[in-house]
This record gives sequence, structure tokens and C-alpha cells, in this order.
Amino acid sequence: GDDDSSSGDRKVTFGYIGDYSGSAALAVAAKQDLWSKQGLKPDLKVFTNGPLQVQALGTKNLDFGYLGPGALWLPATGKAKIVSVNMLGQADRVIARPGSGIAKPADLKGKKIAVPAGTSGDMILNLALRETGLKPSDVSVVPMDPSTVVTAFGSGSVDAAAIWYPLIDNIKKRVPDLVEVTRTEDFYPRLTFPNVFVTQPELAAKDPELVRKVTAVLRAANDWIVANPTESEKITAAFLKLPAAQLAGSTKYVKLLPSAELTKLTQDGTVNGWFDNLADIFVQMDKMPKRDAAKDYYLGDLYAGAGGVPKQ
Amino acid sequence: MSEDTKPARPGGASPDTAEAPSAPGTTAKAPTGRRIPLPKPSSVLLSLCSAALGLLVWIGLTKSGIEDLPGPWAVAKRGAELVEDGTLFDDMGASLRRVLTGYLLGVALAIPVGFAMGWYPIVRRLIDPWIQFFRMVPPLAIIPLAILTMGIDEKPKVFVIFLAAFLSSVVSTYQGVVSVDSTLVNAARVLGAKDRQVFIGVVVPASTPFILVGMRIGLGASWATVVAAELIAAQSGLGFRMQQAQLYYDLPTIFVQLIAIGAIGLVMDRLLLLAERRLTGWQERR
Amino acid sequence: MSEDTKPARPGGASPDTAEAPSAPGTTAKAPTGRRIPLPKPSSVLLSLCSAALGLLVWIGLTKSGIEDLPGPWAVAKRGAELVEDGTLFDDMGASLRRVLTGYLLGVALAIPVGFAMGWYPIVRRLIDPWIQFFRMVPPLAIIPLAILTMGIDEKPKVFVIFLAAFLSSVVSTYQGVVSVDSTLVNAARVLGAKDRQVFIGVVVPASTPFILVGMRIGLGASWATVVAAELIAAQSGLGFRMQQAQLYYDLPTIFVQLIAIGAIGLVMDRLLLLAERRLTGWQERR
Amino acid sequence: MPTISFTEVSRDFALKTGEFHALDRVSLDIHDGEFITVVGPSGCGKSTLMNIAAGLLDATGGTVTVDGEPVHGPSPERGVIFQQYALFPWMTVRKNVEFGLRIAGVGRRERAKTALRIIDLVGLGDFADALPKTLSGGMKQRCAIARAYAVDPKVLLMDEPFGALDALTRVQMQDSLLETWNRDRRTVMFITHDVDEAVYLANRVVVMAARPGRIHRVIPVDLPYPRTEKMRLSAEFADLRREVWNAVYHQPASSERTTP
Amino acid sequence: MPTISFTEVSRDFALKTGEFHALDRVSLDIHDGEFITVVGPSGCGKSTLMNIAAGLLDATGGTVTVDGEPVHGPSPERGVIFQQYALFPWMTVRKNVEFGLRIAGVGRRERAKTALRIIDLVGLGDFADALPKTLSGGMKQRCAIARAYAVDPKVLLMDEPFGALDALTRVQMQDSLLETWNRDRRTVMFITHDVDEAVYLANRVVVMAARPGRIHRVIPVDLPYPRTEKMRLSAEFADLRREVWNAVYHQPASSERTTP
Ligand SMILES: Nc1ncnc2c1ncn2[C@@H]1O[C@H](COP(=O)(O)OP(=O)(O)OP(=O)(O)O)[C@@H](O)[C@H]1O
Ligand SMILES: Nc1ncnc2c1ncn2[C@@H]1O[C@H](COP(=O)(O)OP(=O)(O)OP(=O)(O)O)[C@@H](O)[C@H]1O
Ligand SMILES: [Mg+2]
Ligand SMILES: [Mg+2]
Repeated sequence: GDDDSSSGDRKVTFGYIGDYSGSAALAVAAKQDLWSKQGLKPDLKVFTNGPLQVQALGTKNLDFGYLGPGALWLPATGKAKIVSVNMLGQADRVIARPGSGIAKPADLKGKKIAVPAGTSGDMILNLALRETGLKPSDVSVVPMDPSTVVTAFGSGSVDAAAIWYPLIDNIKKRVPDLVEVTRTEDFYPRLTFPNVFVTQPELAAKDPELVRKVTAVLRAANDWIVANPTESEKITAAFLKLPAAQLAGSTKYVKLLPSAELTKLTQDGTVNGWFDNLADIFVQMDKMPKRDAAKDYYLGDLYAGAGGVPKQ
Repeated sequence: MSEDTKPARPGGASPDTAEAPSAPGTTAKAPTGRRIPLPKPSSVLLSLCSAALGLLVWIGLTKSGIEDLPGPWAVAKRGAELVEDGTLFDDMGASLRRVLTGYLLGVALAIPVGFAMGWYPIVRRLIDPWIQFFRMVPPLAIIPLAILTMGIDEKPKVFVIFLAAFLSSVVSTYQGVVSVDSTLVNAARVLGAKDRQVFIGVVVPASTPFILVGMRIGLGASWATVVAAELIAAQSGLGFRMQQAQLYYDLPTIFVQLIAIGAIGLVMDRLLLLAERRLTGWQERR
Repeated sequence: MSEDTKPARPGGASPDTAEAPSAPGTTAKAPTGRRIPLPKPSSVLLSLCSAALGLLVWIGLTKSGIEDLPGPWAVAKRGAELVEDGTLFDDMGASLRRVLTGYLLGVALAIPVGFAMGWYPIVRRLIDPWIQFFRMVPPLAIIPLAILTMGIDEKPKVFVIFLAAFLSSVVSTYQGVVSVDSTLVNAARVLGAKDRQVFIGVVVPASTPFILVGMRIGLGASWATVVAAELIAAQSGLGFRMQQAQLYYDLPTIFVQLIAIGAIGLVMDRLLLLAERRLTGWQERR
Repeated sequence: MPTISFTEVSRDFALKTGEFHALDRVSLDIHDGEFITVVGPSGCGKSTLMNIAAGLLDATGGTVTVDGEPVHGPSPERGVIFQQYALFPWMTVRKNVEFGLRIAGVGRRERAKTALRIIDLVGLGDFADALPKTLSGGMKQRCAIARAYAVDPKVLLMDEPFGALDALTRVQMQDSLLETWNRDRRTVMFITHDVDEAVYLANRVVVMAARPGRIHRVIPVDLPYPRTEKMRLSAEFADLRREVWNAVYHQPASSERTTP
Repeated sequence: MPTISFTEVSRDFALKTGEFHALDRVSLDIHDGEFITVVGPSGCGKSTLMNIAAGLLDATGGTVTVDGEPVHGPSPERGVIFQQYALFPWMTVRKNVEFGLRIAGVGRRERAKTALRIIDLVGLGDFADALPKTLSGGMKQRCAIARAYAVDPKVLLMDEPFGALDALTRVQMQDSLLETWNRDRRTVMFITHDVDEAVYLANRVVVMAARPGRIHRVIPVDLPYPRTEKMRLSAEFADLRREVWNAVYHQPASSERTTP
């Protein structure tokens, strides 16, 4: 609903990914007309993955974007700055086929596991292995496309998979009695998988006011979602032109935190801890050589400050 | 006086067409040596048969126990839904716009470049290796580069399609120029034609058949690249929708887009075929 | 007695080649009308020039301020690293195996199918629309289908490449069969050749030039599909590595894979070109 | 019994403007061992008639028999020499000549022997391993003749085989053709543009007329074989030449409609 | 002053086996308004000589001048008729004939008038809008002749232009060519295989010899113009015919090496 806003509004290009967590805040912001309240006019661009958005941030074609937890190494290497935490993903699972003899992470040893490389699925598998003292070389990891995992697991080409909902719902149609070996919640609050909104590295310094305004929009949208989770699923489905059924129940697999609580967690350093923990995993996974400290790339102060702006 | 030496007489107009006099009419016979030609089934009937054949294979595959493979019915239902809520036509419009723009630009560049390569051997030998090189490079690999240089609007999407169309039609164009009969070029030159006139008057029309074949090849390449192109921040489009459906493993939707792409492409291909028939009617054909 | 009617005499062997007697040797002149031919630069020199040209364009692009675009130096360094730790050659091996398998299978099927389509008009009219249809369908869209039917091992990867090679070379093959000179077919038939013999003795050799062009087109299509194919649970391969590098936004690595694919493809293309020259040496050329 | 017998043979072609009668009820008997030449204005149906005899084209009316058998498709019994050579460009001269023998299942050694003998006969001995593209027009034509000879057909159908040859080679080829024919007396139907050639070679000259294609006159040539260079300059030859010339040149006006 | 003057013209072709001398120091003057015919065995360099005069091929030695100017590339002053017609297949007869006029910048109306007049002259009036593929061989050849005539060249270079025509059409075309030539007396260099034709048309017949390509004899034809059908049957004509025939047929053995 930004089309009817006044022409003096500041234009903001915003990237997102066409799934529930990647779109919900923007769908709600559009529906509730939160943008014009901040004098902003969003130009939304849908992407299929995080790295492409970061690339577009680098070429100044995007002002803001959305990253899943698997792409958090990008801000951790200075390629983008995080402006806010969106939701905490709890959809990721390590699942195993019935009869594969896998019931707990330790049973994964020597098994064939399908993983979409560089995603949160990749990470939860790594965590699960580490918890039990297994090395990646102790299992046979088969990297593949997310939708490939569905088929591969369904057809029994692999023993286990590290994947997420709602794709697991698809798998369940064919393998109803699959075993959930590990789930994201198992690691909370030590570790969680936040998905975030990011911006160009320079923009925060050059135009903090803009970043603050955008953050305010995101906070407002987030709080609306926290209050109306089911409604938000419908709005998002409409926004993505998907059948409502496809997103129904999405909120089951995310943890929604009110912005007040997120502010608190930011101020007490918990959020920085999440990011640093994840960054350490990335380093251990050889995704990057060394990490920046979370305080260098998470704009926590701006986030906290955005909460103080009175709604117009 | 035989009337043959005065072909200007009425009634002698059209039949003098025997170019290969030692085998006139043999083309009317199937090369299989059958002597009595089968009654030729109408082309519409054959098209229907062809479509039915495809459908049968599909149903066969569905029934043969491949799980998840959606049957024609499921796909048709999903297609109807997508038509109803307008997305299918929106997506078609968006993709068609991109493909047409990229394709037309690609062909528009391929023709002069192909001519230059055919006309000046030096140009050919300098450029040809690069053309062949880039022909091998996957369009998916071009995307980061396209974003770097062109951002994320329509430009890079159109560019990826443009590149595919250009690379596949330029080769055909220059092969057309190279194979222009040198006798025709000489014939024009002895009539006083200078380079430019030889080029416009002889080389261009003589290579039209090749250019049109190149355009058909380029069309296939353009459509086959549309999914890759729409990975770049597309808001709509058949390729984008297909990608999104892959996120949710929504096979019927993938099939709808797939069929839409194939069908539009096929229609465009048949149009080009018509143009080819029309523009190169002067050719002697088997 | 002139010696011309007794060409069997020594010394009269090779010069009787004037096929187009009214314009012998005119091909030696550039069509630009220049009368004194330029000294022909050696082909090696031209290849070097061509390579240098490409490098210059690249450096120019790098310097022109496109951020992040890696220069030749950065790419060479990354390439050296990848060579050193062995991944580059492993990846090359893996991709080459897939491409070769898929490509050879594709060509091997395209040739008989193309022949059938060219030989039997009914087959052509039934199959041609489907060929054109699938030519438009992006390889990325085939992946879910390939996985459904073939799992995630080497089979679906090879299949995607196979399909690309098949679709692009079948068209050329059947056009070759269709354009076989009917006089040659008749010549064989009046010598007593039956269908099979006409086919093997005339149609196959006469369409070799077309088949080879088709094989070159198919080669490009195969390599251009390798990234899409290696989206399917690949452990190694140039396309897989490129995907991974894209995930981590590692442009120098992408460039290394891109150059590796282009270079291997180019070498294979030149080999095919050689084969073409050799196998179709009987053709009259400009 | 005639070797080739055309009985009321017609051939129509469907055109946009209607039916075109390329041949209209042509009847002609060619006897065993006879040498027939066919002349007539361009487009009068000479090639059409020959293609029907060869089995490469169907008549739309009438019947053609060869040795009493109706013609159904081509056969190695009836050797054809095409106006455009129609050599297989990917085969050497030797391979071209051997093609028909291979089809007939002749063994490798036998094949090579026969081929080389015939290649020598047409004067291409040194070019046995040359590809067609390296041959001059005349040499190509001689190769095509050798290929037809090799399978030793009972009947030879030749469509302007010497059209591309210069006067010199042409005379040579005429003499060599006659020499061969004199030896084995196979039946020959020979189409030509050249009145001189028609008379020099033939037992009988068939003069055709156009629109519709039909036989205008059949002129017997009563010169003895072997024919010689001297005969060509004789008064008798000149008379025949003039007779054929007049038959072609001063044809009565025919019905001029394409659909009479 | 001669119109076309060849002085010691040589042309070598580089072959794998060494240099091949297609022409060896050929000298020939063709006078203004003269009709020269060139005969000789296949491969003796006739086409090569003509192509050099046309400016389509460079001599490797010697000089060629036309009107005193050395030849540098083709020019509409020198009309060429190619052995293989070389019609533009995408143009109708009229467009083909108009092509040279359009190049010369002649206006549309003027162009159409000239073209139609010349098309009528060669007897293709009813086929002005036909595409080449619908023409018979003879009609194609006549269209090519009309195209060369249209630009009204000072010099006509014709490479076996009547090779594809039947005897009938051929005689007609010969007469019509002579008739035109009689009117405007342009210089003509005419290559042919046919000794009869060479004598019938020429002021002088140039007989070439092969290996190396050179001029063997030049035979003047002292028959008056216009030439007639009757003249063809005269004793004088027969004598000339025999003389040319012997010059071609009984050439002295030459050095047989390709590299003498
Ligand atoms: N496939 C065809 N379709 C239509 N008309 C044809 C076809 N083949 C031959 N004709 C016509 O039939 C007539 C006879 O053709 P044919 O080739 O037999 O003539 P010809 O006597 O051999 O002439 P030429 O001396 O030029 O070889 C011609 O007028 C020709 O136009
Ligand atoms: N491009 C070429 N390369 C090599 N040799 C050539 C070339 N062009 C012509 N020749 C040779 O030069 C000689 C003369 O050729 P040219 O075409 O002038 O002969 P011609 O007298 O016109 O013969 P024809 O009567 O067959 O037309 C021939 O022996 C031919 O093989
Ligand atoms: Mg004929
Ligand atoms: Mg010549």
C-alpha cells in the first residue's frame, strides 16, 4: 500500500526472500501502511538467496536485505551490517529415515546425510555432530539443493538429512514415520538461528536517520506479527501470491520476540552472543578464515534507539 | 518454330521449373521406395496425434509409480487456479517482455557482428574464439557478473537472455555470410556494385536463410535462460514462479510454468518458421 | 592429341580442380575489393592477438571502477591455489566425466533419432514439436523431474547434460538428412541399393557435415548446462565449485571455474572442428 | 521382343495453374541392343520419359515394360547416367565405381579388378584415388559413366551425358561409347541437345515435340557401325543431320494450351 | 587502338605439388568492335584469361589494358556473363535486370523502361516477374544475358553462355546476339566449346592450347555479316569449321610438365 503515499517520500530498496520469515515483516508493513508513517516509500525486490542480496548491497542496488542464519557469515566478514533481528528460526531438523537405525545424533556416524550447503540445515548438522564429538569426516555428507533433499530423502537415497519445515511437511507425505534427530530448539538459548535484516556497510554511518526509520518500520511490523501470528500467515501468503494453505502453520517453526524483549536482549549482549557463537561455527566449518566481533556489524544501538521514536 | 523458344506465349508461363531435370518429381515419392504414396494425413491431425502422444507418455510416467510426479489433471487444476488469480498471465507478460527484449537485442547485435565476422576474416579470427568460449559458459555463472555491472533491475535479466540469444545466433549468421556464393558477389561487382552495394544487395539477402535459422536457435536459447535470468530479483515471471515453487517443492506449479514456457516458445518458433518460409520462398527446396 | 583428354599422363594429376571455372581463384581475394592481398598473419599470431584482446577488455573493465570485479591477477592467484591443493583438477575431472558421458549419449541418441526424423516425414511431424518444446524448457526446470525419476547419483546429472546435448544436436542432424541431395539417393537406387544400403551408403555420409555442426552446438549446450546439472547433489565439479563460490560471494573462484569451463569447452570445440575438417574434406569449400 | 516398351505413357504435373501435361500418350519400342537417341526442344519431356523408364518417376497413364516386366522402381539392370554426374563426393573414383558392385555383393578382390579395368577404359587410370572435387567436369562425367558401366546393366539410360564436355573430349567419349556398345550391344537410350551427336551415335533418332510432350518423328540412321570421323564429314551424314535438324526446328505448331 | 590488350599475361596457381601454369605469356589484342571467340581443350585457361580481363582475377605476370587503361578490378564497362548464370535467386527477372541500372543510379521510371525493353529482346517478356527458380535453364541464361546488356557495357565477356541451351534455342540466341552486335558493334570476347558456334559468330577464332595455357592459333573468319542459316551450310563455312577443328584437335604435343 505504498503507491498512494505522498511523492515526497524517501525511496528505499529492500530485498527479501519469498518464504514466510523472509517476507512476513514486509508483507505486514505494506498491509498496515507502516512505511508512509515514517515517510518512506519501499521498493521491494525478491531474491532466491542471501548472497545475491549482499552482492546487490555491495553494488548499491539495494539499501536493505534479508538474510537467513546460513548467510550470517557475510555480515561477519564485513560485507553488510545487521540492522535488526527478525525472527528466530526453529524450523531446522536433522531427520532420519525409519529403519536407518538413527535415533540420536551419535547414530549419524558413517551415515549418508543430505545437506543444502551453506544453509541453516548445514549448521544444525554441524552443531549436532559437534555435540556428540563426531567430526564431519565421520559421516558422508551429500550437498544438494533444498528441493533435491526432499526427493533424495523420500526415495531413500540417503539415510538422514539436515533440512527445515515446511519442506519436512512434504517429506512427511511420503515418509510419515521419519525420526527427528535434532531440532533447533535443542540449542536454545545457548545458540539460536536468527534471521536478520541487513544494510550496506556504509549506509549506517552515512544516513543513520534512514536506518533508524527503517528499523522502526520493522519493529512495528514485528510487534504486529507477534500480536497476530495467524493473521500474518495469511497476509504473507497473499503478499507472495501463494495458496494460504502453503504458509498456514509457519509460525509454529519460528520464535517471535516482541521488539521490547529484543531490545533488552540486545542491550544485555545476548544478541551479540548469538552472532558470535554462529560466527565461531562458521570459522570451524571453514566458511571463513576469521570473524569480526558482533558489535562491529550488529547495529544494536540503532535498533534500541529506534524503539524510542514516537509513532506518528 | 517450336513454342519453347518463345516462352512468352500464353500457357507457357509457369511449368518451366525443372531445375534438376534428371529427377523431376522424385521428391514426391517417399525415399523409402514405396511406390504408392500414402494419403498424406493433414497437418492438424498430425499435430493432434503428436500432442496426444506426449500426453500418453506423461500419463504413463505418472502411473508407472514415480511418486510425487503430478499427472496432467493435477497440473491442469493448478493451471486453472493460476489463470484465475491472474498470476499466470502476469508472469507470462513479465517473462515475455524480458525474453523479447533480450532476444531482439541479441539478434539485432548478432546480425551486424555476424556479418562483420563473415566479411572480414581478421574480425572472425579475433572474435570467434571468444564467441565459442562464452558459448560454453553457463548462464548461471554470468549472474554475479551481471549484477556487478548492471545492478538488479530489468537490465541484468535482459542481459543474460540477450547474451544467450546473441551467442547462439551470431554463429549461424556468420556461417551464412561465409557461405554466400562467390559467383553472386562477382556478378554484382561486374555490374559496378561497390562494397556497400554488394553487401546490401547480395550478402544480406543471400544469407537470410541462415540468419533465420540462427534466430530460431537463439529463440530456444533465450527461453531456456529465462529461469536463470529471473534468479536476479525478479518480482514476477514464469522462471521466478518456478523458482518459488521449488522453495515449497510445489511440483504442479513447476509443471504449469514449464508448460507455459514450452508452449509460448513453441508458438514463437512456429511464427519464425512461417517468416522463414515467406522470406526465403525464392530458395529451391527439396 | 592434346594431353587434356588423357589426364592419366604424369604431371597432369592435380590441377584439374576448377569446379567453378568462371571464377577460379577469386576466393583468394578479400571480398573488400583490395587487390593486393595483405600478408596473411599466422593463425598462432592471431590467436595470441585474440587472447590479448580479451585480456585487455577484462583489465579495462576492472579499472573502469566496477567494484569487486576481480582482475586477471587475483584470478590467476586463486587459480594457482586451486591447482596447488588439487581441487581444480579434481573438479575438472568430475565435470569432464559428466559432460563427456552426457554429451556422447546425447549425440549417440540424436543421430539415429535425427535420421529417423529426416527419413520418415511422419516421425518428424510427430516428434518435432516436442523437440522444439523441450528446447525452450530451461535445464533448471528439469532438475526436480530428473531427481524424481532418477534419484541423486550421477544419473540425473548426466541426464540433464544428455538432454541439452540431444536437443541441440538432433535438429541439426535431421536437417542434414532432409537436405541430402535426392539425386545422390537416386544414383544409389539405380545401382541397386535398397533402403538400408541407401541409408548407410549415402544418407549417413552425406549428412556428416550437418551432424558435426550439430555436435559442436551440442557441446556448447552440454557445458552450458553443467552448473545446473551439478546442483543435484554433486560432491565436486566445476559447476558445483562455482555454485559454492557463489554462496560465499567468492568472485575470483567463480572466475577460475568459468575460465576452466570455457577453456576446456574451447579445446573440445577445436578438436571437433579438426574432426570436421578431416571427415568432410571431400566437400567443396570456398 | 522390345527391351523397353512405352505404351501410351502420359505424365501430368499438378501446378497451381492446373494440370501440366509433360508427356502425352507416348508410345515407343526400343529393341534389344538398339542405340536410340532422343532430341527435342527444352522442356519437351525427354528427362521425364527417361526417369519413368528408370523407375524414378511414376507415369500417370500408360505402361512401361522392360523385358516384358512392368517397371516398378529402379533396378541395377537399368544403368542411369545423370546429367549432373551425381558422384558420391565422399568417395574416391575407385570407391564410386565399386559402389554398385558392393551392393551386388561382389567380393573385394573381384570388385577392385573390375573397377580398375573400367576406370582405365574411361581414361581415369591415374585418378583412381582422387576425390570428385579434384576432377574437372569432363573427368567427373567419365567417372559417372564408369560407375554405370561397372554393374554391367542390360540397359543404359543416359541423360545428356556429354553436355559438359568440350568438343574434343566429347568426340573421344562418343567414340569410346560406340566402341563399347559395338562389343556388347546393350540397349541404350541417350538424350542429347546436339543434333550432330544424335545422328553420329544412333540406330534411330527420336525427335520429341513440346506442349504436350510427345514423339514428333522417329528417324532411322542407316549408317554402318563402326562410325568414323570421316563418316561425320560425309554427304549422307550431312543429309541426316539436316533431316533431324529440320524435324526439331520446323515442328508444326501444336496446341498451345497447357491443358489441351 | 585495341580495346582489350593482353601483353605477356601469365597466371600461376600454387598447388601442393608446385606451381601450376594456367596461362603462360599470352599476348592478344582485341580491336574495338571486334567479335572474338575462344576455343580450346578443357583446362587450357580460357576462363582464367577472361576473368583476368574482367578484373576478377589478378595476373601473376604481364599486363592487361582495356582502352589503354590497366585493369584494376571489375567495372560495369566490361559486362560479364557467367557460365553458371549467377542470377540473384531472390530477385525476379525484372529486378535482376534492373540491378546494374540501380547501381548506376538510373531513375526508377527509366530503369523499368530499359529493363522491360531488354527483357522483351531476349524473349522473356511474360516472365518479367518470375523468380529464377521457376525458369528453365535456357530462360535463366537469357535473363543473365539481359542483365549484362542492361548496363550497356562497352565490352562483353561471355563464358560459354550458350552451353546449357538446346540446339534450337542456341541458334536463336546466336542470331539474336549477332543482330545486337551488328547494330552497336561492342567488343565481344566469347568462350565456347562448340567449334560451329565459334566460327559462326567470330571475326577471329582464338584457339588455345593447354599445359601451359597459351594461344595456339588465331584463325580469321572472312565471312560477311549478317551471318545466316544458309551460310552455316556453305562450303566456305565447312572449310573454316574443319580448320578450327584441326587446330583444336591436332595440336602439337607440348611440354607436358606442369612446371616447364
Ligand atoms: N516436378 C515437376 N513439376 C512441374 N513441372 C515439371 C516437373 N518436372 C518437369 N516438369 C515440366 O515438365 C516438362 C518436361 O520436363 P523435362 O525435364 O522432362 O524436359 P526435358 O525435355 O528434359 O528438358 P531439358 O532439355 O531442358 O532437359 C517441363 O516443361 C517441365 O517444366
Ligand atoms: N584456383 C585454382 N587453383 C588451381 N588451379 C586452378 C585454379 N583455377 C584454375 N586452375 C587450373 O587452371 C587451368 C585453367 O583453368 P580454366 O578454368 O581457365 O580452364 P578452361 O579453359 O576455362 O576450362 P573449361 O573449358 O573446362 O572451362 C585448369 O587446369 C585448372 O585446373
Ligand atoms: Mg532434361
Ligand atoms: Mg571455363
